[in-house]
Amino acid sequence: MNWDTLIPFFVIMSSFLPALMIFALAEERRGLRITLNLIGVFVTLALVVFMFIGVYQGHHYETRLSLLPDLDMVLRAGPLALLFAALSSVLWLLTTVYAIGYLEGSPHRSRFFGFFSLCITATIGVSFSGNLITFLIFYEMLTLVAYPLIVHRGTEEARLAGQTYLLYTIFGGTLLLLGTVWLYTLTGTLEFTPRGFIDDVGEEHYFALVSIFILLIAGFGVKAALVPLHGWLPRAMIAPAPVSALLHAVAVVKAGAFGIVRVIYEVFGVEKAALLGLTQPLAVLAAITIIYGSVMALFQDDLKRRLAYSTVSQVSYIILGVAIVGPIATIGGVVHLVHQGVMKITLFFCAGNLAETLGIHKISEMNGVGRRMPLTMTAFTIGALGMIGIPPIAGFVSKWYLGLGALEADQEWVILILIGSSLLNAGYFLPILYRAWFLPTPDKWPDEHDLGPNETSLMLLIPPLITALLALGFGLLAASPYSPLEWVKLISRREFY
Amino acid sequence: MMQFVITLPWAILLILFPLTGAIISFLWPTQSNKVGLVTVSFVLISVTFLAFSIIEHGVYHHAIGGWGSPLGIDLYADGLSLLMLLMTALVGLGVSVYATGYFSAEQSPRFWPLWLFVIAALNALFLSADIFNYYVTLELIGLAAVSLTAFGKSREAYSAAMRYLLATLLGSLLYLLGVVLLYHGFGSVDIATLSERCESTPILWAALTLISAGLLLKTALFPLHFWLPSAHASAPAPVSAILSALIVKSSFYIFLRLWLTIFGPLSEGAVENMFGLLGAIAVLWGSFQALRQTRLKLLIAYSTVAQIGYLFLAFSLAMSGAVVAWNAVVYLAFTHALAKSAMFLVSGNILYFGGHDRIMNLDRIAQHLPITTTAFALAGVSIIGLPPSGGFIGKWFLLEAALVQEQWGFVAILLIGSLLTAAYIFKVVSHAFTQSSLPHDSRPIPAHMEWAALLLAFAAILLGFFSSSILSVVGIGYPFELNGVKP
Amino acid sequence: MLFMYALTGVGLFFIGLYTLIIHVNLLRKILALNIMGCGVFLVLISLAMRSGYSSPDPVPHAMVITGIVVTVSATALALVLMLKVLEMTGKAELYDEEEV
Amino acid sequence: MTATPFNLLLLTSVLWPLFLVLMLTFKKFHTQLLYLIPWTALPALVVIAVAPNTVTQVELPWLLLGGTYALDTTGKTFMLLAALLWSVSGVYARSYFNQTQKQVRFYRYFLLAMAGNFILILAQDPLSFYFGFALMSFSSYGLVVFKKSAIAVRAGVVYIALVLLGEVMLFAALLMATQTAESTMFSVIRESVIQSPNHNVIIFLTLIGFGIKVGILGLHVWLPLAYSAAPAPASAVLSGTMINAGILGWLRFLPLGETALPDWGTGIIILGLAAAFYGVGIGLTQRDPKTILAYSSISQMGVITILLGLGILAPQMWPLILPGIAFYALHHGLSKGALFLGADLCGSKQHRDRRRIWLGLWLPALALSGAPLTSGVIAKHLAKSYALHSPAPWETLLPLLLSISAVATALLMARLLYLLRPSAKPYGSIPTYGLVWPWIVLLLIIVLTPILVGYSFEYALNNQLFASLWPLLLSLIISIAVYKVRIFHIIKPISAGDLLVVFESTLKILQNGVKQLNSFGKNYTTIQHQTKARMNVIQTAFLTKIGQIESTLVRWEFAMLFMLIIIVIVGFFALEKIYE
Repeated sequence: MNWDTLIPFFVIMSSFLPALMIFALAEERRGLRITLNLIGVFVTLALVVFMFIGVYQGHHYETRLSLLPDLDMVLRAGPLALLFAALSSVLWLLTTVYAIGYLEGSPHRSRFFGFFSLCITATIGVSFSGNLITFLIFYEMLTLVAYPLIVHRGTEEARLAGQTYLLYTIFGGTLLLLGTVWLYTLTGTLEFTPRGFIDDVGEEHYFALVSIFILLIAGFGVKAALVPLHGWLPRAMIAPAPVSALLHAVAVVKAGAFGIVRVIYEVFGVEKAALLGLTQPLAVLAAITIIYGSVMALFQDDLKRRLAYSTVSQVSYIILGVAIVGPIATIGGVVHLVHQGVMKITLFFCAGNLAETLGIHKISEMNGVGRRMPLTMTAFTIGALGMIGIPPIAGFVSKWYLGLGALEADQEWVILILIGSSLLNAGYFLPILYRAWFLPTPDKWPDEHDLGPNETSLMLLIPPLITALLALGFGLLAASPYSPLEWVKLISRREFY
Repeated sequence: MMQFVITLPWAILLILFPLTGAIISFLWPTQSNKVGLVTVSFVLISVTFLAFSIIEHGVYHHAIGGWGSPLGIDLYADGLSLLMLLMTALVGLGVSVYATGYFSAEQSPRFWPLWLFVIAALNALFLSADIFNYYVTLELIGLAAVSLTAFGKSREAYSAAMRYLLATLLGSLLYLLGVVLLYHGFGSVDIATLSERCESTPILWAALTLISAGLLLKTALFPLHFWLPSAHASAPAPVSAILSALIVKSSFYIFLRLWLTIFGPLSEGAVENMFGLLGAIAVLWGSFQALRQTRLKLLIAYSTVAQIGYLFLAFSLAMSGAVVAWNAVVYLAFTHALAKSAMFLVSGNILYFGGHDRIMNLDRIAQHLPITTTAFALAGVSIIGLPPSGGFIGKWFLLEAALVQEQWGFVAILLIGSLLTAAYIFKVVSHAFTQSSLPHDSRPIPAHMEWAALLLAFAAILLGFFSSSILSVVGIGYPFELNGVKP
Repeated sequence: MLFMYALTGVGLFFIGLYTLIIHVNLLRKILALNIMGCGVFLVLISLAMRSGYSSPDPVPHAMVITGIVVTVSATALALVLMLKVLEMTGKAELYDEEEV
Repeated sequence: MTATPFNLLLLTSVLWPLFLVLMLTFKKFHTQLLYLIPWTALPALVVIAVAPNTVTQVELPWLLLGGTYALDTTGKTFMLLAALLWSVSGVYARSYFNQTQKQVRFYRYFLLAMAGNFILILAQDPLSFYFGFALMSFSSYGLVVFKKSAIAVRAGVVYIALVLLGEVMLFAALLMATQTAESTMFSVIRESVIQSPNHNVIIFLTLIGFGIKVGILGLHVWLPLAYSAAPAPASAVLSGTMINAGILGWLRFLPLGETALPDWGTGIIILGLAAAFYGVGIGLTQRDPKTILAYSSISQMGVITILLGLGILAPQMWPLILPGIAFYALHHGLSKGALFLGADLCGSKQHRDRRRIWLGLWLPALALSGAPLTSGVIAKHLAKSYALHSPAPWETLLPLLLSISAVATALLMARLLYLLRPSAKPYGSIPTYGLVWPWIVLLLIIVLTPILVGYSFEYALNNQLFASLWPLLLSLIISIAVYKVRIFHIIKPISAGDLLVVFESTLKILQNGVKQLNSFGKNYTTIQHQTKARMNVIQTAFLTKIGQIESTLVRWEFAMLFMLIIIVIVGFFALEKIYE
């Protein structure tokens, strides 16, 4: 029996089964819950790493289950899939640790961690999906299992936020379904293939193809928070910090962006998409989103909302990268999938620490917090500077490749967008840093808790430090082998061009 | 051994078991629960074996007492009937398990005979091959169903039952008149014979008119759904589950059969399109009504109205050539049965536990019934048609059919329909996560009531993964090749 | 001649239908249903004698008998329900719950 | 990379400050570290000392996007200056701040800036340079706002705004340059920039991007504010070495010595001249010594800008000019550093101390104004010699203008010395031992520099001693005259950061715009809420309506009516079929 055909399935299960068990657990079985969770995390990680090595040596991992009479459910571990899977699972590990510390003693923890693991299942599924219908299935699953986490607090406000979230995502999902089926009626297959599978669709279907593209992009755009489909993201910030951190910095929004990458490169094929004249408008839309998100972020006083709008803007870098037709820009975009992930999760972790330790939710309350929580704020600073694009932090590398790619594709205007967004990012991040580091500390914090001898409990402190180091490392060592950048170059060689 | 077991006349047993069960439980009220459970499990077993034999030897055909048509009664089972039987058996088991906990000691002796009787009638209906038997079985089901509805014992319940009775009687009479005309016109009640003999004559079309009117009335297609919401909402939960999951399907099944074999080949689409149109309106109207409701059971009942609309939508698409839509019909019917029964059982749990089913105040309850809540959510996923679930598969086929024929109107209806469905499902679910403010008095629920609901819902989800195999089974006997029933 | 019977049957059927729709009182509705039933059976019987047969076709008789049995039981149930409704609402009519 | 001992030393000199910053995060080591940190720049000095004549490159392909580091001849001069100033001010700062906590905070930014400065000097590829530049610029923000006074904050805002502007401009320039060069090596880029279709854009962006650091006219506004706001040791390094990062940037990026770009050359020269005189002009009106020094920096940088312009104008002269610029930068850096530290030492009440310090201050002042026997005269002489060989009309114009600017500089220095005269009211901190001796060392270095570069008394005598003397004398006369006239009591000092006023007024407008945007946002949200409310009303209305309709639909007679209609329709279709 050939294990290569089973491993992707095992990866899915490695987070799915723990989730089911955790649901069954009683609230007070803390130890067992944590153990299950960590087992899941590490098995997932191990398998992903294993496949990483395998794929590097040219192995081919694929699981097929018959779903519809002539449509299979395909899980395939290509380089791109592994990139996203690795990102999600590594950050899952950190977030789990963080969440354990964060939710200490709060109600419904079994429910929380159960759905949390399910979210990872869905995300891993999304990353390994080998065809559009499989993608769709896990994408919708993600939509659903993320909902309980958003409304976790159970307040009326949370309920409304959840409603908004569902309104947007279900709508997006419907568009997606329509696009997928329509595409299927034209092509008879949905298998992701390098450089697309719509070549043999006749010219007479031009309109249909364009509509399908729009439908698919809109469907994914909802999660990727593409303006004007971004409305749910800032509201979803009602969720607990770990959720905002992992889901709204990585899993959910990235699933959308990832989908767009798949659509452009492995459904339509970037050349074909460009021929149909579809990439340029998308690039413009992404650019608008980048600027809009940053401008909105300027006006937020609530820290998490500001971060949310920053996410809106940052995620569109990925879309911009893939919409600028050209290998280098693509590298910039796809690698930002990882870079933005580590940087933004750092910021959210830190925001969570501030809220949990000092009860700080607003930026106007952050005066001098750098002296009270130096390590947290150092991590925050690294993340923020990375977002602005200051070398040697990861964000710079993405921006650099985006810029080069834009020039290579003769789209100088992109440079202006990059510059503008950098300035805007500085505009909404530097004031925070200034408050935190250079303003005097107030005599009392909004709502201070004693979380041990360190500035806050280690469970909350260590994850952001690690992610901050990752953000730094990914930039500083970008050119070294096995760095995300190098891996993305490999992807681009193998799958895109 | 296995061979011998398979060759037993399972089809007949399918009717005999529940009949005898009904009688025994009637004569031996104290043990009715046990008797009922045993019977239902026997039914399931027989279906399984029947399935085995059909998968092995193809279509099942048996003339009782060797009389054969026209005088005798024939039993006939192809893939489609098998699926319906399976549906009955599964839902039946779930509901029965639930009912053992739900009904009080003095209610259950009256419940079981009727319910087992309904099962017998349903199986007979799905197994019979002539239109007069359809009438008889339909009538039996109708009467039993009405009396079950009256279990509510409230003013609403009786009135609803009465309304239901009138509707169903009228429906069967219309149907019967149609049957009479057909028999007169073509000298047979046997479907196969009819399908060979029928041609486009006034009698045929008069019969068609009467029959479809009668069956639509019984299937409660908009705007003939007037009896359904009150009946389904005022009956006790297990009964509501039976009504919406199985009994509505029975008349739809006849309708489907007759179109596939007799009317379909002769018709030219105008009529089906009307049904499709009514279906479309039903989808929207039912969903909006469901969205409007403040009580859970009414919401679920109206959701049934909408779901019936989908069946006719698919039906019209399929009749107008998109064969893939038949898969949709099968799938929607089957998954709806499972999911909807699960939902009604959930509503029953909630009433049982908290004493009310006001959606606004569900937060007080859902927090304490995680399994029930999960059941509702899963069933909802299938009803909305979100992946991965049987409902999704159905919607997929439907959408595919509509797109292949470029029926943009239907496409729009489908999408809007699923959005509305999502809206009313999550209207309920969203209350499950809000923290309950007030405490409330409650009575504990036996675990198996919760699990019955959950398992039914889970089955609805699971269907999403086995479509290809299920559809291959349904294909046995080519029920969907018009004029293709081979007795 | 036989055809007249058939027409009468159809006539009965529609008379019944008319009453069923128009009249509010449940007893009338139930009677109307019975009349409709009779109409159908009459049609069935009268059409039993078909051209090309020397003796009447036995099958319709079998059907009619079955039908009568069904109708009787149905009527019984209907009457019981009607009484229940009468007992609950005070009048033997369908009670339409008004919007709340 | 080739791991020769020298290369390792090179890396250590860069990593050492970073390592120390890292160590600073641990409280318990603070006391020990504070003994170590003042000497952080020593490895760099050692590097200079032991540097071999052959330039060896350190390849770090895994770093960032592949980095190349080396200590080339130009780099050596800048590194020397940097190492000296960072050491001196490092030591100075140790006793400048009295509490440990302040020292730690100061050194945190100080060390980071130092590391950045070293990195950019050693960088041989634009990305590494950009990295070092960014590190230095952003961390020196901490130095600028260190005092937290309102002035410091204002200075900080202006500073960071301009830094960001520079960063993004350089980013764009880098991108374009790299894209055309298809390489990330300065040597390649310098050659290929000119081929780029938009090389003018690149040159422009580079000029402005680094010009902000250098403080070219128009973008100089931050210098006076920042220098006077920052603590003395910080100002010393800011004005002494960080400002030169801009110059070095130009030397690295611009296509110097490749092709003649007359327009650019002329433009830059004019810009430089303007700065040279403008700086002095504004500076003379000032009363705060540090501000005066800032303006003097502006004018001195103007002179260097002129030389740069010459290089662009006449590429063939570039090999000559380059070392000249380097030396000028060195000379200016050292004396400016000395002046800043010295100016800060005038805090004592004792007239004796004041007089000593004052006398000490004369040395860098004279050097800056190009007095004989100082580094200044050499720098000025070199500059003039290039000017003489520059293409027309400059060969006649420039020497004269340069001499005049020398006079101007001398006047500015005179003004400074006047303001810091022993009888004036104390300024800066009280000269303690720890503060004074590093300053003395710096003065000694200034004295030694000419000798180190082989300048001797004879040389001074037979090479136009007078030419280097007359500006001094002239300025002396003028200043005495001015002193008599007491003109400065009439002249109102122009607010430091002159042009800034204009900028800030425009900024105000911008801010108002943002405010309006903000208020619009608020209105927008309110509108949203209203529409949402309206939608809710409509929704409920709709639902109740369909509720009423439904309640009629489910009435028996209506339902029956519908049934009949259906029968009729189906029947109608049926009839159709029969009669077709």
